[in-house]
Amino acid sequence: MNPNDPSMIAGSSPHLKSGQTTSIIMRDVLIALVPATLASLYFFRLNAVFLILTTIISCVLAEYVANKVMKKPVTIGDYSAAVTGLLLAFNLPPSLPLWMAATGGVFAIIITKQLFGGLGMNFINPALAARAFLMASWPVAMTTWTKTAVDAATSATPLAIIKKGGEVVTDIPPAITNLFLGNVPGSLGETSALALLIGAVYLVVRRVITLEIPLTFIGTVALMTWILGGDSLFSGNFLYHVFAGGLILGAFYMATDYTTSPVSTAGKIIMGTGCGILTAVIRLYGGYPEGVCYSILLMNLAVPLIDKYTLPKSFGGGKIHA
Amino acid sequence: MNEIILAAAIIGIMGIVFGIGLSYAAKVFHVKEDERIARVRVALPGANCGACGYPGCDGLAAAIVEGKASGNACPASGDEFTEKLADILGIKTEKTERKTARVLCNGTCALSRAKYQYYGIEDCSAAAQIFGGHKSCKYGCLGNGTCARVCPFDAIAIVEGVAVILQDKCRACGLCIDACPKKLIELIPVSKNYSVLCRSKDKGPATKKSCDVGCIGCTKCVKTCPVGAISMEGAPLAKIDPEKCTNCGECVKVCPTTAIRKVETFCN
Amino acid sequence: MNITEALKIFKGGVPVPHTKRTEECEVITMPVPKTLIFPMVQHLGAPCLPLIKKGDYVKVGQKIGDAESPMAVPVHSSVSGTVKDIRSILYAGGTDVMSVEIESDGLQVVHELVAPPVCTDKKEFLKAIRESGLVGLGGAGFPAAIKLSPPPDKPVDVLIINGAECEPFITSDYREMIDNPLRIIEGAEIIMNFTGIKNAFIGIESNKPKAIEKFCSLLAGNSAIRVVKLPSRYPQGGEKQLIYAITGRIVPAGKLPSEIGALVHNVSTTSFIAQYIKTGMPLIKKKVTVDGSAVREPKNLEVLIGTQLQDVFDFCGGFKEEPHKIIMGGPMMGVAQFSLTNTVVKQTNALLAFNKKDATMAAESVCIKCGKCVEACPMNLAPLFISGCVEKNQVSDTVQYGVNDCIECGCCSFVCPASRHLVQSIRYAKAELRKLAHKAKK
Amino acid sequence: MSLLHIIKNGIVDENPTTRLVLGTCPTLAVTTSAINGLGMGISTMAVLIGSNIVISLLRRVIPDTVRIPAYITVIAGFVTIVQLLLKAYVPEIDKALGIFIPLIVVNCIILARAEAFANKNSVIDSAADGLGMGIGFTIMLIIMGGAREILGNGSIFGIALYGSAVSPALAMILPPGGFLAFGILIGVVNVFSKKKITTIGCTSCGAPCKRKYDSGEGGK
Amino acid sequence: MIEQIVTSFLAAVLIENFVLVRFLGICPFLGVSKKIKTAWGMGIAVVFVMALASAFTWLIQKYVLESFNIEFLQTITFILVIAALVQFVEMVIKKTSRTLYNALGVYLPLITTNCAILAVCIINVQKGFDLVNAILYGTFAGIGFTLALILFAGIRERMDLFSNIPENLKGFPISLISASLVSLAFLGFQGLIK
Repeated sequence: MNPNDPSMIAGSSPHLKSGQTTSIIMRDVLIALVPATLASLYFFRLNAVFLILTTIISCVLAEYVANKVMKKPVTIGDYSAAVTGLLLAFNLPPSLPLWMAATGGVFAIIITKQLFGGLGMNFINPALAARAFLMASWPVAMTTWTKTAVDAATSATPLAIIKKGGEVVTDIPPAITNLFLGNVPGSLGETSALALLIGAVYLVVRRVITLEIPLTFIGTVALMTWILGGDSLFSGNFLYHVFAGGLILGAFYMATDYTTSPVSTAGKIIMGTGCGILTAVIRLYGGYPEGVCYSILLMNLAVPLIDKYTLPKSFGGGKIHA
Repeated sequence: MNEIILAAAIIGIMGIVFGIGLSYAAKVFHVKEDERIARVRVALPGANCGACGYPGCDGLAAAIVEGKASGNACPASGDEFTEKLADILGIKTEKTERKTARVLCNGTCALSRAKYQYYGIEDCSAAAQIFGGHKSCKYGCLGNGTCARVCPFDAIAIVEGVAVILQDKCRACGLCIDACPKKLIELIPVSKNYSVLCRSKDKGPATKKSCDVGCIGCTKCVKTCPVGAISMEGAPLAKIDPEKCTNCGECVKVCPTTAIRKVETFCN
Repeated sequence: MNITEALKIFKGGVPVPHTKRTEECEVITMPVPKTLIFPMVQHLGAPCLPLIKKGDYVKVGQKIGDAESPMAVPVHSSVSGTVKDIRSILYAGGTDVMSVEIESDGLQVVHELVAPPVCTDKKEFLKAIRESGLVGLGGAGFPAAIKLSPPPDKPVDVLIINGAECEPFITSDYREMIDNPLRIIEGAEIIMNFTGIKNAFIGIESNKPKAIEKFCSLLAGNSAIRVVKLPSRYPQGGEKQLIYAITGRIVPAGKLPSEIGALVHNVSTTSFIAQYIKTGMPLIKKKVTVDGSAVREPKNLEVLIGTQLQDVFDFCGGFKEEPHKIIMGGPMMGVAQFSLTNTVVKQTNALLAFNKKDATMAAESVCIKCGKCVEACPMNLAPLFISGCVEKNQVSDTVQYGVNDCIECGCCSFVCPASRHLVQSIRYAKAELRKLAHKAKK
Repeated sequence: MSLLHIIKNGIVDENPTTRLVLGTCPTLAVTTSAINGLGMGISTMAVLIGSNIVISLLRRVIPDTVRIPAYITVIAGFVTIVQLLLKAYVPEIDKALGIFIPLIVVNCIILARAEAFANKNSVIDSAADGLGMGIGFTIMLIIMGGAREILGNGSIFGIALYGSAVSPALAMILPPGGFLAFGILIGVVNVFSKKKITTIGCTSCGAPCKRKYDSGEGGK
Repeated sequence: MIEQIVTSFLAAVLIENFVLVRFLGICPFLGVSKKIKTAWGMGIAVVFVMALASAFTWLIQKYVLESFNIEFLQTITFILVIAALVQFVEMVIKKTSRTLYNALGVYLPLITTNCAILAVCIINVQKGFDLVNAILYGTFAGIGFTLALILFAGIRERMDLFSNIPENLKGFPISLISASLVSLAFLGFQGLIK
C-alpha cells in the first residue's frame, strides 16, 4: 500500500446514496420534453428544427464559454443548459429570427444563471427571463405567430383571439380538441397540451416533480377564469384557458423548476396559487394575452420570502422562524 | 423685483420657522445618547446614502461604536476617517512590532502520510471530526482551508495541502488561530524568521513514521542555540521563544528533519 | 390476534434498499481471538478509567474500567489473559481514548464475582444494570441504567421494544428475535416488573414477517405486551419515529422520550437484561452482522467485545476484493473505519466492507434546491439551508433552522441528487454551536 | 494635493458612479440615450461646482448643527437655477430629463462632496473637486447612455447606426436594461481597477496530492 | 371612487413601481436590502414619511407657493419641508418610543435624501391631485417601494446562502443585475390598466 495513497475511504455517514443525480434529473426532463418536441416538429417543421437547435446550441455554448472565462469546471455535462435551451425554444414563436433566439439563449445562461454562480444559484427561471427579455426587446417579432405547417400565414393565438373581447373578431377561436392536440398557432411548446401532458406523467412517475405546483397553478387559473372570464360571473370558458397558451408547459415544466420554486409543500402550494392568480389577472386584465411567463417570473421573486415564512415546524419542535 | 423680495422673504420665513421649531423640538425631545456616536456621526460623510448597509450615517455610527461594523464600512470615506475614528474610540495603534500569524506545520502532501481518503466537506473542523482528520499525524495541518476562509484579508493560501500565511497581507487579527481545529497557528513578530514548523508531541519514531519533516525531539537545536531560545516543552517537541531568538539561524543548520525553517513571506 | 398496525406514520423518510442478505444466516460463535483491545469509552458519556495495570491477569467478566460519573458505564474483559498495554488510541470522533490491550490465553476463565444479581427492588435492579455494563445496543450507546430511571416527575407508562431494525444489511436484531424471542419477552417483563410500566409494545417492520408471526404466536393471550407491525420505511427505528408510530405521541424538541411517558429499548438490550438477571455475566459479546460487497462469506456472528476487525473479517473468509470502506454499523448511520486494528465495541451491530465501486461516492456538486431533503427529513427540517449556512460561515444562523433537532439519520444525504454532505454539515454545525455556547459561558 | 490630482481623483480613483456608487437614480433613469446622459451630467456638474464653491466659502460661517439643511438650501438654489436655464435654452433636454432635474437636489453625490470635501477645503480646491466629480459622473453617464442607446435604439447621439435588417433590443432602454447596463459597467470597471488577489490554490500546486477525493470519478 | 383607488394603487405599486420602473429611491433600495428585517423597517418608514410629506408639501404648494405665485421655488421649499419634517418626526419617535425608534426611526435620516420622497411630492403637484389623492398616492408609492425592497431583500438573503458570484461582480454589480431581472419580471404588469 502506497503510504501517500491509502485505499480506505472515510467520511461522514450515510454511506449510501439513492443514485439519483442532478444530471439524471435533467436528462429525465429532456426525455419528458421529447413528445412535445416531436409535436412541435410535426406542426412547425423546419422552423422548429432550426429554432430548437439554435437555442440549445447557444445555451450550451454560452455555458461553456462562461465556465471557461470564470475559470470554473465545465458544467455542460449536467444537461441543465440543454434543458434551458429547449424550454426557451418552447417559449418562442416559430417564426422568430434565429439571431434573436440565440440572443435569448445567451441572456438566459450568462445573465440569469452564470453571473450568479451557475446551476442552483439563479433566483429566476433562465428560460422565462430570456423570453421576457426578448419580449421587451422585440415585441413585434415575439408576437408574430404563424399558423401550423398546414397553412403558413400569420394569425392570432387562441388567447389573443378571446382577449379581444368586444372588438371585431375575424378569427374564430379554434375548437378545444384542436387546442388539446396542438393544431393551433402559438409558441413551439405551448401548442400541444397532449404531448406536454404525456411528458408530465413521465416526470411525475420518475418522481422528478411533485404535483403541488402544477395542480394548484392550473386549478387556480381554471377557477378564476371560470368565475371572471365570461361576460357574467361563473360563465368563463375555463377549459379553453387551461389548454390554450403556455399554461400546461409553464405549470409542469417551468414553475416546478427546482432552483426557483419553494422547497416545502406549503411553499409549493403558495407558489402554484400565486402563479395561477397572476396568470389569470394578466390574461383577463393585463396588456399581454398570455401571463404564464410573467406570473412565474414574479412568483420566482417571492420564492425566498415564501421559503422563509413557510419553513415547516420541526417534528416535535416549535415554529421555526428564520 | 417684488417677486425676488417675496421669494427671499418666504424662504427666509420658512427657514426661521423651521429653525426655531426644530431647535425647540430638539430641546423638548432631547434624548441622551452615547456621545461617541455623535462624534463618529460628525466624522462620517453624512451623505446618508445607505451604501454601507446601515440605516444612514447615524445607523453606521452607532454600529461602529457598538463594534458591529468595522471602521472602513463607509465606502464614501477613506483612511482619514479611519484615523479619526481611532481617536474617537480611543483605539491607539500600539507602537509594538507588527506581528504575523504563522502555521506551525510543514507536512505537505508529498512530505507527510495520509491514513485514509477523506470524503466530505472541505473544512478542517469537519474533517477533524472523523478520526481526527485524514492525516496520519494527528497534529498536522489538514489543508482544507478553514483558516483561509475565515481570513478577512486573503492572507492565507493552501499550498500543497498545508496552509501558508502571506505575511505581507496578514494583519494579525487572530481569526485563523481560533478557527484552526489543530491549534497550529501562532502570532509571531514579523522579524523573527525562524520557527519550528511542527506541533507533533509524538515520540520521534512515531512522528517520523507519519511525516518527513516533523520535529523528532532530538534536542540538537536546543544544544546549538547560542542564546538559549529553544526549549523542549515537556514533549519531544522543540519550541523557539521569539522573545529570545536573535535570528541567527544556527538551529536550521543542525535540524536533521528540516522541521526548523526560515520563513519568509511565504513558504519555499 | 395480538397485533396492531402503526397508529401514525412519520412524515418523510426514504425507501432504502434493505439488502438483508444474512437474514437466514444462523448466528455462529466466533472463536476467541489472540489480542483484544478495549476502549474505555464504549458509551455516550464520561470516559472510564482503567482499573488494572500492565501485566495484570484478568478473567472473563472482570471489570477493567469504571468511573464515578453516573454517565459512565463500566467496561468488562471478555477474555481471560494478560494486560499487554494501556495506551491512548484515536477514536472515531477524533479524540484520544485510553484503551486496554489484552492478550488472551484462550482458557476463558470466568471471574469469581460473576453471579446472578440479587434484585428485589428498582434501585437494586438499576444498580445491577449499571454494573452489567449495558448500553443501548441499537447503536447510539446511551447508558441503559440511566434510560431506565427517568426523572420522578415524568411517569412512564409505555415500554416500547424496538425491533424495527430499519438499516440496510443489518440482521443481528432480527436473528435475536428469531432465535431468542422468549428471552426478549422475558426481558420486557423484567423491565415492566421493576419500573411498574403496565403496557409494552414490540415494534417490528413489515419486512420481517417471520419475526412478527413468532411474537404473535408467543404473545397470544398476553394483553400487556402487544406486537405492532410497522411499515418498512427508513428511519422507522428512530426513537422519535417509533414512539410516534406506536403511541401517536410526539417527543418535544430537545427532550427525551420520558417527557411523554415512553421508554424505548432495543430487542437485543431487552434480551440481554433477561440473560444477565439469570446468569450475571456482564456485556462481553455482541451479535454482529458481517456483510458488504468486499466480504467473501457474509455471516451473523457472536463476537467478543474487544475483537479486532481484522480477526472478524478473517473469520468470514477474508475479503474477496480489496476493501475500500469499512463501516461499523449500518450504511446510513454507521461510522467509517480507516483501520482494521479497530475493535468491536458494545454498540457494534454490523461490520460492512465495501469494494471500490460501492465505497466511492459521487463527487459533491452544487445544491439545486430540489427540496428532496426537506421532503425526506423525518424531523421536518430543511437541511439545504443548514448546509448553505455552514458553507457561508454563518453557523450561528443554523439554530433557527432547527439544526439541534436533527437525528442524523442520513435521509437527506441519501436522496440528495447533488451528493451534498448534508449530514456532515449538520454535525459540523452542532459541534461549532457547542463551541460557541462554551465560549459564551466563559 | 494638486488641482490636477483632485480632478483626476474625481474622474478615476473615486469616480462617483462606479467607485462610490452615488447618485444611482439619475444614472439609471436618464441614460436612455447618450445625449440625455450628457445633459444630466452637465447639469449635475454645474450644480456640483456651484454648491462646492458656495459651501466652501461659507464653511466657517455655517454652524455645524444646521449644516445639512444649509447645504441642502444652497444646493436647491443652484438646482433651481439650472432648472430654469434648461427650460429656457434646451427645452427638449429638460423634457427628457423631467423630474430628475429637481431631484438633483437629493443626489447623494452633491451632498456627499459638500460634507466630505467642500466644508474642509479651499474654494479653488472645492471647485476642482466639483469639476472632477462632475466630469467623472458625466463620462459614466455618457458611457451608460451611449451603450444603452446603441443596443436599445440602434443609434448614438441620435444618429442611426444600423439599417432595418437588425432591430435593436428595446429592453436596453427599458428599466431592466438600465439596471443591467449599470451592473455590468461597474463590473467591468472592477475588472480593471480591483487589486488582483493572489491565492495559491490546490490547483496550482502540482504535487501528487490525493487529498481531494471529491474530484474522483463519480461512482454510485 | 373605489375603482379609482384600486387603479391608483395598481399603478403606483405594480405598473409604475417607484423603484423598478421609475428608478426612484435606488440608493436605499440597494443599501438597505441586505436583510429582510431591515427592509421591513425601512419600507414602513418610507410609507409613513411619503404619506406625511405628500400632505405637507401639498398644503405648501397650494397655500404658499400658488397663492404667492412663486412656484419656481418648489424644489427649494419642498426639500426644506421634507428635511424639517423628517427630522421632527425622528425626534418625536426617539423621545416617545424606543422600540418604535429602533424599528422605524433609525431609517428616517436615510429618507431625507431618498429622492423618491421628493419625487412623490413633485408628481403630486404635476398630476394635480387633491389632498386626499395626494396622500393616497404617497402611501401607495411607499407600498410599491416596500414591495420591491422586501422582494429584493429576500433574493439577496438567498444569495448570501447560495451563490458563487465572480469576485468582480460582488456587491453593487450583482445587486444591479438582480434588480434588472426583478424589473424584467415587473414588466408583466404593463398594460394592466388601460
